[in-house]
Amino acid sequence: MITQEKYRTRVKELLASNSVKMVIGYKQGSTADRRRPLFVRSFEEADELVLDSNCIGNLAGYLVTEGLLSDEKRVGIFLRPEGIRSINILAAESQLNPEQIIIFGFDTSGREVKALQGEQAEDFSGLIDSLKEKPPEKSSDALLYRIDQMNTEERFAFWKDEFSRCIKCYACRQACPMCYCRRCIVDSNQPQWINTSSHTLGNFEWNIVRAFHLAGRCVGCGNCDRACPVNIPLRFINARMAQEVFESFDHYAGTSQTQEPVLASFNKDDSETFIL
Amino acid sequence: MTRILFSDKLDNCIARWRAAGLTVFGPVKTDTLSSYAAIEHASDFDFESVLPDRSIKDLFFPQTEPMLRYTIKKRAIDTEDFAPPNDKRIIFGARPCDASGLAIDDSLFGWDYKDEYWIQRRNESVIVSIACTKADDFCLCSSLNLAPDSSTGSDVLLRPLENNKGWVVEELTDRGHEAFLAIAELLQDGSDPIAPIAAVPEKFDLDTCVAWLQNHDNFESKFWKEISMRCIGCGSCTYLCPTCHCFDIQDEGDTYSGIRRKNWDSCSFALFTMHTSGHNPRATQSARWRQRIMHKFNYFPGKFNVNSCSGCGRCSRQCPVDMGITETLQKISTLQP
Amino acid sequence: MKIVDRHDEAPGVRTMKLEFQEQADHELFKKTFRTGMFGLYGIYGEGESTFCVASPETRTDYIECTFRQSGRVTSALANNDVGDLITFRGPYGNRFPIEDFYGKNLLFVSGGIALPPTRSVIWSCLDQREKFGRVTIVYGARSVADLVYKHELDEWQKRDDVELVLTVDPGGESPDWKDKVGFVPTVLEEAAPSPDNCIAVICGPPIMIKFTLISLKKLGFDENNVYTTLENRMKCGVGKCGRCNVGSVYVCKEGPVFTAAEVARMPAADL
Amino acid sequence: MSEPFEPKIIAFVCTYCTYAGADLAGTSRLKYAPNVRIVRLPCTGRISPMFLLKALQKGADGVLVSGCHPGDCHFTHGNYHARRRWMVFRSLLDFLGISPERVKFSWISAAEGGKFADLINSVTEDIRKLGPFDQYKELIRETETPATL
Repeated sequence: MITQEKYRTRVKELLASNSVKMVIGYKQGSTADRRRPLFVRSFEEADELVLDSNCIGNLAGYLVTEGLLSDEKRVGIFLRPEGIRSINILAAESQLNPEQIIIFGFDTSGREVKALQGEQAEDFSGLIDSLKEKPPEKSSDALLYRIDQMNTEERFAFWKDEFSRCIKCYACRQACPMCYCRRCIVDSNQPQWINTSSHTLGNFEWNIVRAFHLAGRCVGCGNCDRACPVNIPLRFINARMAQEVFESFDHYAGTSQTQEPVLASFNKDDSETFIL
Repeated sequence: MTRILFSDKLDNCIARWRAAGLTVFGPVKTDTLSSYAAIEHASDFDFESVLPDRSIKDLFFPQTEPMLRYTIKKRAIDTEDFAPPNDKRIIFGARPCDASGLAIDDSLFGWDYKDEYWIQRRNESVIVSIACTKADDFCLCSSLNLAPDSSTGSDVLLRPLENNKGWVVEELTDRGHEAFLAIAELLQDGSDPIAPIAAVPEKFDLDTCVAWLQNHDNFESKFWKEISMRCIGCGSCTYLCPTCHCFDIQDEGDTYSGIRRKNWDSCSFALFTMHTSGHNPRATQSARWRQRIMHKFNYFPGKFNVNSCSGCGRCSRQCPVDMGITETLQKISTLQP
Repeated sequence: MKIVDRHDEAPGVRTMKLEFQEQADHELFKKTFRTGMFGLYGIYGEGESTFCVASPETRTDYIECTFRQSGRVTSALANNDVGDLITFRGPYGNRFPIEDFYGKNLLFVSGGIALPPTRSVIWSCLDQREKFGRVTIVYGARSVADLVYKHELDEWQKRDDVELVLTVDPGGESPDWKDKVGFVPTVLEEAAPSPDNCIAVICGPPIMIKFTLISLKKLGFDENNVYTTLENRMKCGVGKCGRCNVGSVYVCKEGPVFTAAEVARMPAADL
Repeated sequence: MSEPFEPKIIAFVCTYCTYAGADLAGTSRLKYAPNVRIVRLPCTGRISPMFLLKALQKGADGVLVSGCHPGDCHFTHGNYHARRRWMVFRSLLDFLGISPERVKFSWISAAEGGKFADLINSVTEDIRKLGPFDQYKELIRETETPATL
């Protein structure tokens, strides 16, 4: 509550002084537990801002909405640490100018909400470095444990079953702040690399491609996983990719605005034990 | 006195229907998802959930369907059509909103050119709906001149008994009657009281909304941009919708052989209407959301005399950013016409 | 259908002449085809692409079509040669009510790659020239090279029963260009054809149609005497797939030919 | 009697090293398994994971990717970039149940005709042992069958 009030006041200050043209935050959704994105441009809207432990969606994707930042005015946004990492990646990939982004950082533990110190993405570098130092917790998820225990054929059968439900609504893509391409590879048809149809093969291919394009870029915000209307556990795939780049290349996505994209850079002595 | 199908006879019914060559479908729930699927035993049914995550559309208009196979030879092209399946089916336990959705799409697929994929499946299917005794915050049938016990689109309507031990049978069509002849002797006469149907409060006044939508001046209202600002442009509302019916046709294969398929498509996608020249009639997400709402409540009823929405609420229930038809129409109903 | 002839009209724009393989298909086409209708031309493995039948209803021994190579299907079509087979679905859609034009003056306004649909009407009328009054054609393209049907433009220019006004967009003229320079609506207003007893047929990119409709209104044309075609993206062609919708109109069934009055009733922003 | 299984393997190779190596194997009259179809590309850096997926989509039982040794790339560091991508892609395929045994990577220089022949033989043998990629082929077959619902 205190954080929410503090931030509401700060949003109003910034709006009043014309320091931001809009603040992207959360408001009450259609059920008690749901929060929906809110675009604050007035004091009345600022009063609708809600900040609590149910504010889980990563809002960073809205920043790359066509034309939003082209007037070079500033935009405020409520972000968790993962969201701040997304800003760093978007900046590193030249999708936005981080100076235009005023961050209302917050994190939650249990139902508790705490504000994060800082307003510009770079203010949070200490925090993100400390997150990187903390080895990513081994997920205690029973399902993931089961997947890891499977042999290759069983894993294939597992994912085949999961992907057979996919309807290719592309909610995973649209919800992801990193999927900003104007024309996604599945929308390009010359050549048509993967099948657009939503049969299991096409779904399998789509999910491989999606995960690969997010390798080293995914911050684990969980937007895709929550957006999936058929409940495919996409989080596991992304997390495995993040783990792979962390272990192989010491890469933790979104540490800074100048971080080189992991798959667009290399190290001469990268591991190559698998190469014959 | 009414005719009653007691739940303990359901396994028998299923066996009879199966013996008569019908495939039995119904709401099924797994760890991950609920949908309408083929079942073998009464215990496979899920009558507990408010409604399945996936709509009944899946059984009539699959997300991807092969239309024809082509084989290219030196100076000739061979093609072979894929016919829609022609097995007889009974869909037991459809929700009235899903059944109404089928009736809505009948008008489109039966208009002018007859869509054989849809029509054949419809002709081979008996829809046995169960009136809802449960609803959630997202249900909105009552706002659309429908109700938890609407019979539109159903061949048989079942009303749950208060003691939860069975259903009162109401045969609505010849097709429904015929399917229930096979189990006639398993039905019993009785006068057990019917459970009250679910309370679905009216969420907006539809006539007010329609009047607003029909006013040409509102087409370019600022409202559209405001309401759709957080829309991320995924197609999940359209894909889970029982009445959304847009599709794409795609060839998969190479220059020797392959398959032409009919796939779901969505008006939410930017590329849906994009011309090759780069011109896009609906270039912004707000224009696309406006199209969806207009199509459902203005254009479609203008042509087919029925709203293209049966009030299942799936669009709002699963929207990643908590949008949906309910919110939009609720807001519209408060606007000046 | 078999490709029996093909030639390039402009950079990236090709015309193909197609003949039916099956007698029954041909008979059906002869019976149903009227100017204004469109078809879905396809290559198996690539898909289908929608464009008009560019040949007139007075010449139904074959189908001519003209298209710009820009997407997957049109590029594949362009890769085919004389003797190759392609598919054709159609003719679909409505038509220009040519009989209603009898005894009237005709004004054709067209831009760029939209001459093919106009040309179908033009020849349908010129093939029975005596039934119509004055014929005026205003045609423009981005540049001289982008003008299509150059031979026929020459032919029309030479005929004294046709008035042809050619124009290219500013900057698109070649050193020896003798005709007009300027956008089609502007040139049309300069030419100022009389709206009396006149039917106007306009085809072009959406932006041209938009401004030409305004110009025609200025010139005093009645909305009901102005016809245009909407060329929306289509997949099924039979009123099912939903993508050609403009407002409540299924362009594939109720179009592609509309009067300006009908267009005015559609939501302008969705065109 | 069913025919013995002959694996179908697609090799994506860089033109400067591995393709030249294959050439050398040929001109040296080295014998190697005929199961591999070679697709030649300018550099391993050009070999997108999309190609590998396409090969599987078209029914390959295995895929081989090969290029210049580190430091030898004609474009200076195309193969370094490729190496990172392979590492990640391989791990992804593994997690999703596509055995890394079916997607192999190697460095073969223009001088290594012998290594090329040996590699083709050993890869072919490995895949032969794994058997046809039935799980993936079942997905392909599903796309060719009529809708069941």
